[in-house]
Amino acid sequence: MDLETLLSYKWSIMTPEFIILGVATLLTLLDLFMPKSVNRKVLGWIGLTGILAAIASLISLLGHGPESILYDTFRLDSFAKAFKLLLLIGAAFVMLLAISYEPKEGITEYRGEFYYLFLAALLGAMMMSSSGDLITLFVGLELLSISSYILAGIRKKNLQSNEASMKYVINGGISTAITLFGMSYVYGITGTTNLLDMARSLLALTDIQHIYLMGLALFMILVGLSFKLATAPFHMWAPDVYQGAPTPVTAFLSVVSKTAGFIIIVRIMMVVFFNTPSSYIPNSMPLLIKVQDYIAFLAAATMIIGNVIALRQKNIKRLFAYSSIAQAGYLLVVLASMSVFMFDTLWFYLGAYLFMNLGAFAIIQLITQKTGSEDISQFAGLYRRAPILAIAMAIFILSLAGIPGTAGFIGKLNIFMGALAVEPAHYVLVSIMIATTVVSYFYYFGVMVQMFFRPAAEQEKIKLPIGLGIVIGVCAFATILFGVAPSIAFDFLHENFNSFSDFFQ
Amino acid sequence: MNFDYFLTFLVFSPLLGVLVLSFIPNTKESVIKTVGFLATLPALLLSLVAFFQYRAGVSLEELSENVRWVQFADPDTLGNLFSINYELGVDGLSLIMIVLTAILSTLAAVASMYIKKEWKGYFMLFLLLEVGMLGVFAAENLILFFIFFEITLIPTFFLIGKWGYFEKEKAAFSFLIYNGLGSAVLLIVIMVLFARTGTSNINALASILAADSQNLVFSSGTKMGLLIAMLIAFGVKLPIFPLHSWMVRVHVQAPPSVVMLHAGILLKIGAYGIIRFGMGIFPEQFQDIAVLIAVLGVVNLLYGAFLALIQKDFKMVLAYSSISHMGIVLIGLGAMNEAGIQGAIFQVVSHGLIAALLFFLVGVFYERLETSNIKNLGGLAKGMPITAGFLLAGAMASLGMPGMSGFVSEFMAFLGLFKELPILAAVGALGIILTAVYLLRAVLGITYGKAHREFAGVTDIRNKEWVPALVLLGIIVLIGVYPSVLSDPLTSTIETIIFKIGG
Amino acid sequence: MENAWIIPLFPLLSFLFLIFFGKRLKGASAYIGILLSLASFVYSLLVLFERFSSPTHKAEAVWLTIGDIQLTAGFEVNQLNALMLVIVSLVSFLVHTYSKGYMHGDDRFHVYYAYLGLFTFAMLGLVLSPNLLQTYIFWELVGLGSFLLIGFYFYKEEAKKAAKKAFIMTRIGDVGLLIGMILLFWQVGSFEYDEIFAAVAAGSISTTMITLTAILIFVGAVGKSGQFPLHTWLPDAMEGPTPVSALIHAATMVAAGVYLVAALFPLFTASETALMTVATIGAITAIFAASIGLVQTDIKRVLAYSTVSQLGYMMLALGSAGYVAGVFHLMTHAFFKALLFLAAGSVIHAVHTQDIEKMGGLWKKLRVTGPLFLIGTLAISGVPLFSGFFSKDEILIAAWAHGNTVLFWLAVIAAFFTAFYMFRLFFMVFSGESRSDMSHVKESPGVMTIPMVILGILAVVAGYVNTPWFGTYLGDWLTEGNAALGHGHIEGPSWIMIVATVVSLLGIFLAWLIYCKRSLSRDWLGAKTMYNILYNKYYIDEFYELTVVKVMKFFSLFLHYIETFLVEGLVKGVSAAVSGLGRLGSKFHDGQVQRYGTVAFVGLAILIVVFAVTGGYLK
Amino acid sequence: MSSVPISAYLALALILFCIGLYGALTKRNTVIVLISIELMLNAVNINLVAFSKYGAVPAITGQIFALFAMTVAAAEASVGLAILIALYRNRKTVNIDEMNSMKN
Repeated sequence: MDLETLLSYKWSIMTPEFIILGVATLLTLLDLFMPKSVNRKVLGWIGLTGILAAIASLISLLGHGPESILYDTFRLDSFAKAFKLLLLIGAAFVMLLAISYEPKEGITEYRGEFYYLFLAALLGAMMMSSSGDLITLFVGLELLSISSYILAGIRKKNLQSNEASMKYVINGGISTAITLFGMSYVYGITGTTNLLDMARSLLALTDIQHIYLMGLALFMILVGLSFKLATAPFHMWAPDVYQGAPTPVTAFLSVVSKTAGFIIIVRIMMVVFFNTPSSYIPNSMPLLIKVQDYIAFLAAATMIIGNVIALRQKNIKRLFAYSSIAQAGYLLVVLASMSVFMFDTLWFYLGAYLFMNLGAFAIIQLITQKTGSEDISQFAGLYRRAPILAIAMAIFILSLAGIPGTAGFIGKLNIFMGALAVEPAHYVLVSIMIATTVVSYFYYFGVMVQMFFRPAAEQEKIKLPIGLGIVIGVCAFATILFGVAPSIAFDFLHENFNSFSDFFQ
Repeated sequence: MNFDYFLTFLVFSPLLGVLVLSFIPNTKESVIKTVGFLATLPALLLSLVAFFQYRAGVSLEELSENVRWVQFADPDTLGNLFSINYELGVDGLSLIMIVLTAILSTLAAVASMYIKKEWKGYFMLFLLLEVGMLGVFAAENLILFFIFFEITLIPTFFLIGKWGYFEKEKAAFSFLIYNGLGSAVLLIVIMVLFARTGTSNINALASILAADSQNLVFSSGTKMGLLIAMLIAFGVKLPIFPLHSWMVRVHVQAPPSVVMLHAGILLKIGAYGIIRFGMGIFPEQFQDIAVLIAVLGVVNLLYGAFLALIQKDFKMVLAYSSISHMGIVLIGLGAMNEAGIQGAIFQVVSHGLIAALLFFLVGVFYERLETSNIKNLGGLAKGMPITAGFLLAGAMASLGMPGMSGFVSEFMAFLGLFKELPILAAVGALGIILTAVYLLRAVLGITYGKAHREFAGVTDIRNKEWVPALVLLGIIVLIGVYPSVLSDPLTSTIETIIFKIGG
Repeated sequence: MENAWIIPLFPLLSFLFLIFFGKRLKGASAYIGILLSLASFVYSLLVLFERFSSPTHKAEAVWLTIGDIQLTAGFEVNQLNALMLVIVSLVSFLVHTYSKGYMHGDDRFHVYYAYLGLFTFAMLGLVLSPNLLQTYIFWELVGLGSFLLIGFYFYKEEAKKAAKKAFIMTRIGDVGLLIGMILLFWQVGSFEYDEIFAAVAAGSISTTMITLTAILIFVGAVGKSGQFPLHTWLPDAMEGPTPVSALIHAATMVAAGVYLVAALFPLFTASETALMTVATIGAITAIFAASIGLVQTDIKRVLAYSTVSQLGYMMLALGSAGYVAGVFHLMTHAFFKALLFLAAGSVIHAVHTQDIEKMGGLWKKLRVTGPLFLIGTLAISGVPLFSGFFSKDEILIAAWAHGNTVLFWLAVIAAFFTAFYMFRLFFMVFSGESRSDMSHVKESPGVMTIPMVILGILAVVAGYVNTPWFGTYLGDWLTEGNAALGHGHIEGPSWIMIVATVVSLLGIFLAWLIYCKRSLSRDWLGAKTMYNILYNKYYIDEFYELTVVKVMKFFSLFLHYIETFLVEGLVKGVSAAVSGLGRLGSKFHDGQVQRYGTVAFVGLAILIVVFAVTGGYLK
Repeated sequence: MSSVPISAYLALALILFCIGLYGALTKRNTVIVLISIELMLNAVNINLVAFSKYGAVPAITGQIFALFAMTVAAAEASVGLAILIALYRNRKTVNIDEMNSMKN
């Protein structure tokens, strides 16, 4: 291809990506050439401004109609816009956490890398969210993964950190291989890597063998990607990695990386497998609908495992690892039910989850990095030491537990609605979800008990770094706001993304 | 009563108190308590205004509010479906419940004088709880109802777990889990209704299901299943045997003021729900299981009574007597006729008052004697004659002494059931005897007989403590002597229910 | 008469006033009580006289609406009500007065009067009630009053037990009444007496239903009037202050049962079975209680058992369709039994003991009480010319006329017993030498004696309102204009009267031989066992203790175990299972990264295999 | 000319993949584990290339995909080894089963 074609592309729709890319490069160079004496935190703030700029440019693109460039490898549709927004906001918060992350040892000399690796990972996630081609999808995924491997082990001197990243790499590698294997079959049957072309050619699929191969591919991709979501059966790495990784990274993994995982899964599943027939009979039900029950089963398993095992956790980060496994399970319910509200529900719940979980992690980071210990008892008497913090934490926990008045509740409500509105309604799945939610009360309110009922170990007040302060404040506000006036979010959704109708075009 | 958002203001007025409290330092005990008390007054006043206006013949329609709240589906595609509105409204029944809530909240706020620590947090939660309770009765919409329902859960959890007695945390958790499960089941029901019909407005749902005689929207099995689930959900709250063990623990462990509200209002939400939604939305199905309900009622009545007979702790006696008395509610509902339903509603109100009175009195003497164990008490009438007198009066009201509210409700409930199932009713009537037996055993054990301890320096009920005791007893007697004060506002509600069940 | 409703309000006023302000005006509270009770007595008299000339008056207002049912409250003044009004208010007034002396110096004086007021209010309300529901309401309140007064000395264990027993025992009866009246309601569609009677007369109710409801209602009467087998509370109720026993457990409340049956007389007469039940229970109670009375040594208990047996008489009368006889005896009994109790009270007041073994020779000491007690004794023993004679005679005639021969002879024997134990009591208290130090003993003050004198006079003359010789005014008046109540006077063979006289005199003579002249040994009963059985009241209490109470306790315990193990256990089990699952799961997370991968792979394998098998892709 | 049927390539790839998986899940030495993962990724590459030549719809994209896969695999391996070295500095072992300081 020559220069004209290259220039003819409407690069402007990639502005957010370019901004992130640019900032990442900038940070790299700065980190390289800045004297060691200079505090690297400034890089963090630059990175943050970069993200905010990206958000701004993305918002300016909201009105922009669906468009795809580079031979349809990069597409900007409502789906991409909507979920990129989530990614960016999440990344912004994570960045703030990272800025005010002061563990005992092992971070100071790598601070710079810390920040631009976050940006790199974010870039990967963003590419995924708006890639229309298997290859870019895969590359984005790997960009995200590899950066996060390093991030998990960023505290070089810290054994747990190393171990966490090692486990992450190994499991990640396996998952990548499995995913890729599945993808290779898909490619083999369709002969193209462009998602929409695949869809078209798959519609004509009649050979039962090929269909079964597609089934295999589906499961391989599903299981491979369930690593990113940390859902059954590929969830077991999460607790160890979450525990060992630096708290901001944990937050990143549990929110941004999870979101990215859902993005890619929806992309592939909905485009490719939703258009795959499930038998040689013409216009039989889509393969995806056929395997609905399998996904439902995985969702149920995830919810049960996450919530039940969480009951026994003493380490707060492990606890939240399991809690986030459970939350991922709730999100799988959305996929399993495949109602008309699927995208809205997914988007709203991911958003709510973003706020409540990041807020919680901000507080966890604050509490744990003071003493280095991550035992739940660290929260004892928090209400006495810092009432505001305690109340904020209470808000996040209530939201995670899905108590009315919080965004979490509306999200759950929305999920139930979707799961029950379809035909046949998923009564069992919903019942399991609600039952496990009740089980989750045990450990969520266990933290409450620590904060409000138990006496504090030491009485000295906790001082709140600016970064964390912003995160906690904004998240708490948002959690309540979307709990009390969810229409804000839904109206925004309906106005800007007209129910993701341009997803398939 | 002719300005918009009357109900909204009524329901959320306690939040003003929360706002004010947040500016008061935690150390100013008396100020905090005063504010906490004052914050309950607006709701009380407004509810009373509404009540007397209604009695004066003003229609309640003009009170209802309806604001679009959240729309899940894209309005362009699905229009108004799957949208939840903020809909408040009251009829005779809910108005009475609101008045009851307001009164008991105010009195409980007075009774909160016994709270020893962290008054600020206490009253904030207390007022939040009141908002929840008021909202539950004002909600015209299942999801809104559920939201308020859950809002009552959290403050109660903290109030029990932080300000309760020795096993408070255990009690708080079992409260949370049981009610959590209950509301979970309720949520399933609500969501099924909402997801399949696209609306959660009670009246809309009622009319949809009424029109659905061919079981197109739901199969008859589904309807029955939903009703049963609903019964379980509210059965936990009420509580219906065997879902009651949490409630005993709570009644024993929670501070008196909280138990006043818990026994007085929170348990009643179960009954309210069964009447409002069970009967209101699934009349036919309800009729099919009416007998079951009545049987459950009798079981509750006798089971509670028998267990109350051998309890050593007076609080336990009262807890089981609550179970027993809720049995009467079920008996009334099971009868499915005017007398029965009216009796059930009367029982809801009257037991609310009586339980509140008795638990307050327990607070009064527990405060002074640090025990509620019948063995260690005795001869209380010597040291605290007035308290003992109130206690006796409360017991009489509770065992259905004519001239007090307890009798009217009990009488009507049985009147109703005897029409439908005389044999069962006769069995249930044994409960009346047992009630007398266990209450006298307990109350006489405490007040009469030789004093096991000297009451030197023990003051009798005094100054502020008079208020709840007198007011509650007064209302109890008022209803007992002049029941029309309750029955008139209920007429229309009951007529609608009876009309629905085609009685 | 239009505002007869005001009569109960006087005592109610006194109750409310004393309960709130009594503490301040200590002794003065007596005067309030006395005056107000006097007021209601005067008013009742007026009503009674007015009633002679004018017809029944009834007024009602809606009390409670249930759907289209309207329950009313109001009052009615017919012959029976009017008569009862006078009896109740009179005795109440006298007792109020008497108590001023008797309760003198008690530090809860005002409470006592308040309770008296409450009781009087309830009792008057009861007799004014025009419908069953209202009757039931006051019926319960009467029970409350009696409960409170029995337990007046709350610090005494016995008092506490007695009060509890009284309440629960009567409660058992009350439930019967409640069921009965509700069933009746669904038959008739109203609680109004006259509508019930109308329905009965019209025969719109099946006979079995009538019998059932009548008997259920009678159960209520049994409870209140201490009839067998629910009688055991009445003797224990003597723990209360003696004037209370006079008012409640002799004259008024215990008679309420009789009154109820009388008030519903047409219902009972409509069912022979019901009548028979009433009569039988009555007769059994009469003989049974009398036999126990023979050996009791507590002055009040003896009187209590005599009350029970006399009430049995009244039931027997009503059961034998002897409406007039029953009511008549109710009236006379009210007077002489109240007299006896007050006199006994005066004796106790003087000697500070209730054990007749310790008394004796009080005739000289108590110059006023003695003779009055004698009058009462003569009256109850049915000695000619005293009121008891005529009324008891009526009953016997009624029983005979109705053909209950067996019951008739039982009654006769009971009459003999009555005469015997009453005079045993009299002789042991007043004749002979005092068996303990009686130096301090002196006659009670006038405030106590005067009421006794009044009652004494009535105990003599009250009989003459209805005699075979001078005319049966009472009977004619009671039954006029209401055929359902039977004739004013039932004709019976004249030998009955002689028999009655003879047995009573015989009893008196025997008692005189044994306890005054001592010409016969005192343990005349020979067989010690027999004596013990009687002395221990046929071990009825013990029997109940063994059966009912024990069974209830056992059942409660049983349920208690169900609660702890089944209900609680289930919950514990579930939560244990969940946390167990958690433990299992967390064991699995053992930090071995390769296991994590393996799990994922196995999961994948399972999915693929299941998909292959179920998906139908294997051909 | 008779050419090797595609099924052969696919079988080979599958076998290779399984071997890799087996190694990744069982070997104690972390280095070997990482290499096994490489093996799995290479199996994928075989698939892709085979498909791009003999697939139902032959197309060059498969080979491009393969190139990307290789690059990524290389990156992943290097990162893995780097982390392993860091870990070795602290832990003084490359045995994967001794990396279990975190568990519940």
